[in-house]
Amino acid sequence: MSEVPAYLREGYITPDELFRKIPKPSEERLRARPVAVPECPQEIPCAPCREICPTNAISMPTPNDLPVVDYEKCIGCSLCVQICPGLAFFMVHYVGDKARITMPHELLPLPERGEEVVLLNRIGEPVGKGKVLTVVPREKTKGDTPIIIVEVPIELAWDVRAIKVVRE
Amino acid sequence: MRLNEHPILKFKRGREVTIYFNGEPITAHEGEPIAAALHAAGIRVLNYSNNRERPRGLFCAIGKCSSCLMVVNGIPNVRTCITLVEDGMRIEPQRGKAKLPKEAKPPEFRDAKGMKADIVVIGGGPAGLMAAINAADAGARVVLIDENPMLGGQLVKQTHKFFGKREQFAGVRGVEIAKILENEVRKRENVQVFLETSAVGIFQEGDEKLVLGVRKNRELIEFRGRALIVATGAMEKMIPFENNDLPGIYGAGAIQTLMNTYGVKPGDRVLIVGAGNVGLILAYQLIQAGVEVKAIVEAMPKVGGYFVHAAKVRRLGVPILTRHTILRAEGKERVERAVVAQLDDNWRPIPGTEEVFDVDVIALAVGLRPSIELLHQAGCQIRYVRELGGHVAVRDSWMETTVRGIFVAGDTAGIEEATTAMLEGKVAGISAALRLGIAEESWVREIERAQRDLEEFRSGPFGRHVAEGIRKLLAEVGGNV
Amino acid sequence: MSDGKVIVCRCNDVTVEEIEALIDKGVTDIEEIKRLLRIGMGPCQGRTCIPIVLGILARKTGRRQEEIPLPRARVPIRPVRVEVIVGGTNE
Amino acid sequence: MSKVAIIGGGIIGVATAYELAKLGEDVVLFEKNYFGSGSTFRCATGIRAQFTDEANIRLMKHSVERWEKLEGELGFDINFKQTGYLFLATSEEEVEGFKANIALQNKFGVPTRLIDMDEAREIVPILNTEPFLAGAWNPKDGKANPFKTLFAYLFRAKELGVDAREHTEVVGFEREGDTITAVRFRSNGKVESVKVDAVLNAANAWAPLINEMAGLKRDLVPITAYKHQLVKTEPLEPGQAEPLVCPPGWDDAYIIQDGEDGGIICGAGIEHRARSLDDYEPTYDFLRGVLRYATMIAPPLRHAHIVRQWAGFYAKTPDSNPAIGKLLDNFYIAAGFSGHGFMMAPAVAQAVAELISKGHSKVPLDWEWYDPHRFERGELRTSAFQIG
Repeated sequence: MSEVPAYLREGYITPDELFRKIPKPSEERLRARPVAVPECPQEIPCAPCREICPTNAISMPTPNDLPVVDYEKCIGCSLCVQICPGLAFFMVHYVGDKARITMPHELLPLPERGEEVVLLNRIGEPVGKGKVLTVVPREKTKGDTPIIIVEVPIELAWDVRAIKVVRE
Repeated sequence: MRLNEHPILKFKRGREVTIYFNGEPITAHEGEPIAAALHAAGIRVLNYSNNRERPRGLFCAIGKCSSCLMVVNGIPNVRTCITLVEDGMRIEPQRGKAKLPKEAKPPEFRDAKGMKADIVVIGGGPAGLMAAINAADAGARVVLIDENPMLGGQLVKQTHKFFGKREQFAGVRGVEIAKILENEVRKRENVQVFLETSAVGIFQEGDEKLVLGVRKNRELIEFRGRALIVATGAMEKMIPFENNDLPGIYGAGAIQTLMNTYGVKPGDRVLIVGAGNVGLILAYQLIQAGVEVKAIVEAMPKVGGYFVHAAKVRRLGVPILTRHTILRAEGKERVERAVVAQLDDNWRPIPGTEEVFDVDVIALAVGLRPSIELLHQAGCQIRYVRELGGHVAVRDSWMETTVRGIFVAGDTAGIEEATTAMLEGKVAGISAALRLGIAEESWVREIERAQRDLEEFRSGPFGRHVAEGIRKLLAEVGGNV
Repeated sequence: MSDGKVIVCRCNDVTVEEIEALIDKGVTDIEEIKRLLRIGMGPCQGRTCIPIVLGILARKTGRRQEEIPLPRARVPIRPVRVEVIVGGTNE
Repeated sequence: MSKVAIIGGGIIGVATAYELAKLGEDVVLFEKNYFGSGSTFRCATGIRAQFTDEANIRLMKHSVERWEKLEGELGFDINFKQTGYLFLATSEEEVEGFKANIALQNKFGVPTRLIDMDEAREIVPILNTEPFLAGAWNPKDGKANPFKTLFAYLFRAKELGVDAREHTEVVGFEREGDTITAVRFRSNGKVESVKVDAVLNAANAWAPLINEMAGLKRDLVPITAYKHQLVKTEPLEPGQAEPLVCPPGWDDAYIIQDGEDGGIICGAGIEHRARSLDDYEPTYDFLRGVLRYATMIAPPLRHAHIVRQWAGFYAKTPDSNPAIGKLLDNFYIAAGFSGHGFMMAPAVAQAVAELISKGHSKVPLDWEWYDPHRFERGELRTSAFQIG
């Protein structure tokens, strides 16, 4: 029983566990421009992220290997976030004391640009509020998945992975 | 309750009609089954069982389990999950065993309609569609039959995007893949499609095989072919627990059918049993339809499906309770509560760990088993192979079973993914055409290519398991061709 | 444990207890269990119940599932209205 | 106490095992597949005394009387119900034939009578009265559940000490002169043998193979397997077609409502010679043919759903009467029942057990009529009427 990794027991992965699998982007890189970080710790037969990446920044010798992003080659285009069937790609960008998280959002309602939304961590707990900076609807993405960019306090950069739209 | 808005799907409903439940008018839409219309109107109890008069509702939603029998226009034992509404229909719950109407004229004895082809493909899901496309391209005349009103099989209920490589439709939603494949099939003049047509039996007639087809439960059709490809998919498993037959306990596929095919909300609060891919995907689909998922319980110590599917629902607040099981359902005529408990290392519930969930739906996603009934009935050798989901037909690497001329593909050959189903369908379609002497030898290369793709797909930890199961079957027929 | 509420076969309302009791009586061939309890003989033709019965049988007799043959599948594999077989439904 | 081996775990073998154990004999019973797997579990459940010759009428009258007491004696619900047999005439000649049969049956105490179609319709509410002129009706005929009956006998037999072995195939005998001294059998791949004082061949369609193993000619008792099929509907409320209803003029087609689950069983004499002794494959011509007749007999059946079609063997002798008696000093046969084994079993088992144990029997079984040596003498009986 003990060999079951925590992420498979719990159904979510902590940043610590994640960064034991893949390197964490440097502070400098995170400030330079958005960088793609896959939360895909399990070998499954899947390769669209590698196939769509315009700069070959994602390495994956066979579809059953884990995606590893070369953060220096990554230009932050978000195509991997748009295409990923597992909705497991995110982009993080540090700007001042905020972090901008790019994430898929396949639920209704889709937030509007500028709307304040509730920030959810990896187990769906509300951890604060943040502003939606960008909304790319389904029709406009390359992978049929709507994506949004949300601004969150920088200390929540590695916690917030979903949002909830709350309207009166 | 009907769904109107959905982040992925658009529901096109037919003309409004009126049906009568116990004399009360209900609005329904043309093209939807009786059970879906009743469900939308909040009616869950469809009949009272034969021997113990227990209330029963929908369970499989695809005409297989007999849990939805009702009296329609005076005719008993009608499967309301696959019988479409008609204006003015009178519907009553069935209580115990049915009585036939006393008066009737003897039906006229008429010859059945006959259809001939080189290859008859049974099942229009990913495997059957690819089999038909490839067999046709290899030169065969193909008849494709499916019991549903639309092609695509389970793909039509799948709002998520598929894995694999992009040439295998990775990153494309199941619903979209269904449309793409359907267009490919419709484009080919040497493929004839029969929808709402069930294959109910296979009889050998010399070199030919007779597939007995029933269209819309009204018309008998004799399909004759020199080869058959059986791609009839899978069936949901059931598990024993107290009150496991209460209305409101559905197979995961039934919920997907209600919600994603007919746009009917299955309920308000759901407990899902099973954290394999089906359970995890279902949870996400329920959230997309605006239904609350209270928890997913899983007897194993870990999530059985892909981690990424689990992460998707966890971050939307759904707990996944590994090492937990359902003890019982409670409720008078329908599910009102579910009682769950933790399991010890010997799979026994630990007293004192019971937890009650207030739910009106319990979804069973405890695994699938191959739908091998036709193959079994036709005399194909059947083996139990755990890695492939249960009983499967012994077959060779060209997907031919032990009955010459009968091929198998997709979940029927072993529970796996839509991606592998499509590849297997391709192999079966081409090899059937080759074995009939229709296809050119060069098509062998296409089979080899599909086999390499299958091998690659199965090289990870998930696929290795399946590959092991297939090795067991191949060992029995003594290797390759 | 639950006085007949754990249903294995929906068509004939057969419970886990009934299956276990019959196996305890020495009836261990799936074809015999099927006929005595009418498991798999209702309108669903065993689709839901047979795997559960095989599981119980394997557990109680110490056999592996691989060693227990499936009961025969019969035509038609799903119920068909008599008039359809005869020649169509126009009355 | 002598050791008796019975070969064949169908209703005849199992019931005889029980009767022999009751008489204090030490019985070992061999079934190569599962109990009932031959013809018993494939039968149409009917029990009747409406035969057309004295021997069969008298035997079946006694058998029905045994059936009436069986449930109490065996202590097991076997769903025996006297719901009658209703034969229907489609021509005047047939009505005359019915009258003659009825007279013969009445003579031996079987209460058959001629009824009109109004009465017939009261008995079978979904009956089509139009095509028929009259019915031959015996309310004492009936039906029972073959699965439960076989197991009722088996459970009691085991309690009385019968060593009943399934999945155990008899592979040979040891014989000294005209006496069988031992039976060789294979179980789990291992061959063993058991010393015996007497052997009963109750293998029905397989009986010629057993005779051959005993050193007799395979066709000494010529038995041929004919595939007979049935189609059954899903469960229905009882009371809609309880009796076996049969117009013999329509290929011996019949319907009968199952006494347990209420499904309606449809049969017909559309027979095929079995290609081999595991040819149970149902045929398409039968499916359509039988349902055509069934809906002509009871039109509301058109609205029922069928759930299965299956085949079993009529193990037929040239005159369709069974072979019952002694073949060697201690080697007996009760086989070739030609479709009547289930209904005859209570009487035949009792008679054969008494014959083996005591050398004679008080059962009214006409040993000469059923003599297994009659075929080598070229002596055939009038063909027994073969329905369910």
